[in-house]
Amino acid sequence: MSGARLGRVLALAAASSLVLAACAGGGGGGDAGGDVTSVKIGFMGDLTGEAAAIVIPPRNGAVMAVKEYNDKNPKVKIELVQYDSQGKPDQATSLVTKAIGQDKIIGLIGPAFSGESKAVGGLLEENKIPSVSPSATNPGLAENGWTYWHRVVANDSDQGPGIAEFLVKAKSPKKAFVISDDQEYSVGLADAVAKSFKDAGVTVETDKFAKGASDYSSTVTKVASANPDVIVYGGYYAEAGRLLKQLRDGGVKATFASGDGSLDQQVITGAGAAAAENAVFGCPCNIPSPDVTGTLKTFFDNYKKANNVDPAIYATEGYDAATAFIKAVEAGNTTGEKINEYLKTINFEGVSKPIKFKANGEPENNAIFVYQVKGGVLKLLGPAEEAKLEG
Amino acid sequence: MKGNGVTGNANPLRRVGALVDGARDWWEHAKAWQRYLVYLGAVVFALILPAPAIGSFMSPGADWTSVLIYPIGTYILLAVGLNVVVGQAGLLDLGFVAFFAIGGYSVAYFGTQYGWNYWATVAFGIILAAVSGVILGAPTLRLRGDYLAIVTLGFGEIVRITANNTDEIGGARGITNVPHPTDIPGVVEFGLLPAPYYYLILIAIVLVIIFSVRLQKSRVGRAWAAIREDEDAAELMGVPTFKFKLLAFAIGAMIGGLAGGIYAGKAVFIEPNTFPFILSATILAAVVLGGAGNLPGVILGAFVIAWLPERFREVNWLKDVLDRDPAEYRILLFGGVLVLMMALRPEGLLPSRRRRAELHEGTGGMGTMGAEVAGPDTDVTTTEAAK
Amino acid sequence: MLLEIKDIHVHYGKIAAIKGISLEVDEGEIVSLIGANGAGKTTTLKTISGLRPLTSGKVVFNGEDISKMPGHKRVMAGIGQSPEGRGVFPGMTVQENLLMGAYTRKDALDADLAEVYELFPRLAERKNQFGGTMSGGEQQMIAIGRALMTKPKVLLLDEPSMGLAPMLIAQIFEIIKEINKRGTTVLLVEQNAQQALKLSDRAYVLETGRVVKSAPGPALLDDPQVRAAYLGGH
Amino acid sequence: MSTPVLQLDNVTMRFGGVVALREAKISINPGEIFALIGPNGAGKTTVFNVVTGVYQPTEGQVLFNGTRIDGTKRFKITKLGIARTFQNIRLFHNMSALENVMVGADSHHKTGAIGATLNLPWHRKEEKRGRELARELLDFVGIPGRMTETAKNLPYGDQRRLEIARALATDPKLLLLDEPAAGMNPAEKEALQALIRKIRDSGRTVLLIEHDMSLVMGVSDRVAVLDFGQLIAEGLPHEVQTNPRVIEAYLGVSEDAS
Amino acid sequence: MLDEFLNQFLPSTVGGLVVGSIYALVALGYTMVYGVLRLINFAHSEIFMIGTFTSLVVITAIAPASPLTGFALFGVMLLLILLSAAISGGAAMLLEVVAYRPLRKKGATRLTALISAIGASLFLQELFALVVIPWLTGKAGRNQQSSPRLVDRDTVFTIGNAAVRTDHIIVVVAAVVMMVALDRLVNRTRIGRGIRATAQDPEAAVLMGVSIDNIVRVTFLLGGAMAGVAGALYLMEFENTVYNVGFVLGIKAFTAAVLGGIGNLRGALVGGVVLGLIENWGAIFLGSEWKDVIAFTVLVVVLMFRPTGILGESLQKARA
Repeated sequence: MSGARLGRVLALAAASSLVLAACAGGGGGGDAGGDVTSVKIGFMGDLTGEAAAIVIPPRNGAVMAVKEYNDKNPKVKIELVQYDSQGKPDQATSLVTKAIGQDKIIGLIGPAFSGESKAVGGLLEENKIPSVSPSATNPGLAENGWTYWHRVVANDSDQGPGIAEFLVKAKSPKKAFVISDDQEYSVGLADAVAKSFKDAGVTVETDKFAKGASDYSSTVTKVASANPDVIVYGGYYAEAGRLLKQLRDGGVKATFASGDGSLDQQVITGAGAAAAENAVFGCPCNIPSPDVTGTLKTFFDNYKKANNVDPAIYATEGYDAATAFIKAVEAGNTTGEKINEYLKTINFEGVSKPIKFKANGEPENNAIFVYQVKGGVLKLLGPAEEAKLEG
Repeated sequence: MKGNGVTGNANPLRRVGALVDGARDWWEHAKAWQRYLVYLGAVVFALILPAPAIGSFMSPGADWTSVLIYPIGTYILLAVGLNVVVGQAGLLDLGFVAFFAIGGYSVAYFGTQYGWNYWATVAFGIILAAVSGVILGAPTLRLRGDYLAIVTLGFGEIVRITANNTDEIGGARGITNVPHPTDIPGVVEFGLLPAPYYYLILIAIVLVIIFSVRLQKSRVGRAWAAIREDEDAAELMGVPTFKFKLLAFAIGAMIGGLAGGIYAGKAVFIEPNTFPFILSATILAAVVLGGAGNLPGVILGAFVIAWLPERFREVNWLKDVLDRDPAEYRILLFGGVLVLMMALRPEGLLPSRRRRAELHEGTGGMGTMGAEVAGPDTDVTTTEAAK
Repeated sequence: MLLEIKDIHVHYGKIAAIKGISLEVDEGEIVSLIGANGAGKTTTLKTISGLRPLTSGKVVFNGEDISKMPGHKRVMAGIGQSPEGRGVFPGMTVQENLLMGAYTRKDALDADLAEVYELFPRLAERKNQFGGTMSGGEQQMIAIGRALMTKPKVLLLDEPSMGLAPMLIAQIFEIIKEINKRGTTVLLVEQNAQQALKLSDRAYVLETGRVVKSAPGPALLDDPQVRAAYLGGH
Repeated sequence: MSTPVLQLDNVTMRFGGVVALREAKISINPGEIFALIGPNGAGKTTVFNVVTGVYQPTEGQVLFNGTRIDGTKRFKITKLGIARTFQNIRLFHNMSALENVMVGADSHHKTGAIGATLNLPWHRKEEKRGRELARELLDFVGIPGRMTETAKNLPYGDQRRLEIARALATDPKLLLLDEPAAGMNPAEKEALQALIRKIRDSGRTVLLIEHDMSLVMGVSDRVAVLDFGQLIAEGLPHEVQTNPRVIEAYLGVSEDAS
Repeated sequence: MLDEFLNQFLPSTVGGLVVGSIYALVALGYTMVYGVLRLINFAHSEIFMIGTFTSLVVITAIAPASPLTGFALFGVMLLLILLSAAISGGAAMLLEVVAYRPLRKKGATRLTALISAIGASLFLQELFALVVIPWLTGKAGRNQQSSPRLVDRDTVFTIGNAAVRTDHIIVVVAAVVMMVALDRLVNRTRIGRGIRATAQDPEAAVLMGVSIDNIVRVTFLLGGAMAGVAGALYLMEFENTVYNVGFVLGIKAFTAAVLGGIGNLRGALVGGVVLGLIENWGAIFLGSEWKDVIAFTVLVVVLMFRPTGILGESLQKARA
């Protein structure tokens, strides 16, 4: 009865809406013409979600850099707008659309993770908004042909081999066991590590577990049964800590190594100081420790003063990403397009490393730094080429 | 002990209910042109909904049109689909997200690997979802309600984990660069701007509503209602109950698959974690919160559940009071509101009259919890058997 | 008056199952409710024991208005019931079923348990068998015995003869008489009107949720209308 | 004599240790009104459940118009032409009276999801026919003008009639009525009696379970008595009524016996 | 492949038994509530989570400088178990009052109750993440919280190549003891009879003077207490917890309950252990990432061939 009627009316309306759709387009670029006294730059990442521990430090670094710049009373001030994507691609999409359309940002620091970067890269490209991520390490990001996308960290294809080659050099293992959980970052890193090991002639066995699992006994059993010389886990600190503890409890004594996602003090609290001792971490990040010198020392002190904690992972990268934008604005660029052109040519000595971008947005310098747990704390051993394992 | 007939007072929701009843009475007696006017109004409203003027209030924190596509539009589409299964046929499905995933993956996979036309991939995704609905349903639909719930939950997880661990479809990395919908020359171009997708999803919702309403008013819908009320009696009146339950599963799955296809075309990138269990639970909550079985209610429920948390991110005075981002509290609030709503208005915001009656009797097709006083339903077959 | 029901109305959803029934049961009596299926007999019993909420009216027991008292407290107050379909707990042994009857009691049970076993020697033999595996008649015995274990002042029996062989029916009615003799008031709902009326001091005839007739049992037995409707019409 | 409409051939039905039906032999002829009586729990409803496919008999077979139907799916038995009502009314309570009857009528319809969605001609035709049939049947059982009312809001007697209309909508050759008079007042019973005859006169066979003796005696052509799962008597109403075994088992132990 | 299997079989079995015992304890709560109310208490996983945090607080407060042994260990474990059981049991009772009782009184459907349960589950998780955990530990609520070591990982004995450690024995023994205790309580005591009676026939139970409200309360208390014990054992074994620790484990435990035959206490034990073992054995062949898929597939297959689970439903029908 009324259903059929409803149908006909709605079908008509639906058809007409197609026509409207054509006109209703909108949203716009972030052109800010004329005399500009202030510009907006966004920071996007997981600020309150489960992986916030990795995003808060670069956020703090970026905030610091912008504040230092604004304190100098420049002609064009920078306002840093923070977007909490919770690391979710959907969230990031609608936030970016808003950042571009309403807030009219002219550049974006972030998104922090690879998934969200994949989701919003196209949008940024379309709207000519340059982005510099302090922490997204998925290799595929550079292969999308995006010209507005950049990052200041080495990708997992560099990180994985970095870790593997370092371990081969330091431990000359015959057999390696590579473990990952089922998250994107984890799988990518583990695959890269496994491949480098194989290329170096090391036998590799692998296992994988679900992210939410807490009982790794089957993985431990596999590792124990394989009896490897080194174990590499690609993944985040929460799982790394639990895994390391259960491995050691299960009587596995081989060297344990992991990547940037696990490089956090919580891996030690999670595993227990005894189990974590001598664990090795590779990271494309440069985390200053209290004993550093020079510009890093200044950064360390300022960061600690501002945030009451030691700088942690990607803090320096966040600072450097912000600095890249600051330098562009200082040079008189106030539109996304101009800033992007400037970024193509940028070359400065960042806190973390020298900052210069390749044409595809990757950093010129893809150094991997090696850390090791010593006496219950993470210690920077130096860049992978120079670092020496202790114990 | 409060009887069924004894109603409490001083419940503000009840007054809302009375208002709704009034509107419904009007609707039932409305003339044809009056109804047309309402349809027209609804459509016009939907067409101008993305207007920035509305958006600045509805979603100050994120792009309104994008929010209208995901989560709002997508949730509505999914909720209308799940409503077929839960609201109309009375089957409890806790793994609906699986079909959403299957639709999404089929668009992403066949689009990127084989370069199929987008619309073809959507159609294929819908078929694939329907087939998986049948595959899931055939062995399990004979199970009792709660077992069905846990089995569907398991199925949802199996689909997600399998996607996560299968490299052929991208594994945990997901699939990037999913093609946008093919442009319709001269009419619409699907790029990165959200507006065309909004209208696409709007058309999909409208079509699915028509579909759903027509089914409901047909032999099929009557059969579902009969199954929900008394499965044995329905079977004895010549309703092939198993076939119709399977049909409900397949149709719900198709709508889920359609939603997945549209989603993937817009999102460009999908990964297994886009399809977590909690999404199934959320959609189910939307259906029940809105009033299972009643389409306007289900749509309202989906809208509220999709929109409220988004809106809640931007309540500035809360930011000051809490000294924290209120966005952090939105799931806490969501959970609390669910508990509260179910206690105050267990039949949902806008229940169908039939459904509300079922709930009041405690015979909503799924039986009651052992209340202090048991409901009036006695199972004839079992008591007979005991004799 | 031990039990008094005053103009009760009961609804299932919107359907009225009972439309104003009033009845009285005096201490020591056996009172029957007879009537066709669907007349409201079972609902009346369930309302008395608190399994169904009242729409209006009053249930007075021992001089106290118990209309709002929850079901389990009515048991403590002294209303015992053997429900329709017997309601034996299938997964419990006979003994456990009987002990369930004494659920609310804190006093010694042995004597009462012995009395039930004396009334139903059959149950004593099958103490440890599961309720669900017993025959219909045995289940009926459990149900009645279990209700007796609540030490009721008034015992509500819902169709105790249902599904029983004639031999057993006679036996059950004997036992009801015996129970009554030992001092328990009985309110009986029966299909088997003939037997029930013979046993009862008084009886009420129910039709579509109303009392249409009430009189001493034997008087009804001779009532032509009642005979026509419930006793086979000759 | 023509083939019996329904034939129970030594049907035994056991539940665990309980025998609900013991070697029952019943044969019902076309156009008959056949009543099944017996005390509660004697196995009458079990007969219905065996005939309609709810239970599969432990032993024996059920023949409908000469074809074996035990083991056939329930909805298929309905399609073959057997419909029933229930002892405790099992309407679709929250559907309208019209919809209830249409569910029955739908058993012979074919429209699926596609036809309904596209509103195809045959779907419209079926809907129209179903609605007309439902109207006619509501009229036939004597409750016209109650079409849009929700089933559970109907008075008890009307609900019984609605159940009959719903069953009739499946176009049964054999209609099983399970205590149709339960809960009816004398006037309603009177009308029911007429209705049952009218159904028979429309060319259907009726199998009836009933406690109300005046109804049974007034309407049935033949009566069978079940006791304790066993068929103890069968014959014309007055024969059965005077059978001493029946009186003992059902109508009450004879006066002098007590 | 066979080689690998043989090599890993015994260690996997030990691991499966340990995690299976924890599944089983959590499953008891689901199965009891289901038996009495026919309700999937979705928030039961959060009751387990509360148990882990209670234990975390206790262990942190005791803060053993080194792992304990002997009587000290026994005493502390007992304290841990009792406190966690008490707090979790109390929380479960509170949950019932807030989230389910109002619905029960209105005669709402189980679907409504399920939504309320999902709401309560989310609410409790977030409440802990945002308020309770920061308040208890002073750390960010969404992070892993680690506990000091209570029990040394000493190998007590070995079977083939499988080392059975002190902590394994504690988990399995404690779980079995708790289950035997619960089984006795339900089968031998008055209150247990009340629970079984309510599960089998609520109306008849009321006629025996059983207060359904009371029984429901006790059911939640007992189920919650078992989840609390599971929480204590979990924390002792895995030494960390997080606000959403219950989510995956809860689904597994419910699966175990259904697998064993929901409503059946011994079924929960069987289901939990079977699930733990099959998961771990399957992981040898397929890899640990397929554990959950294995678990759910086993569930579907079992239900297809035995719709009432391995031992069948039982608080209602035949005895446990």
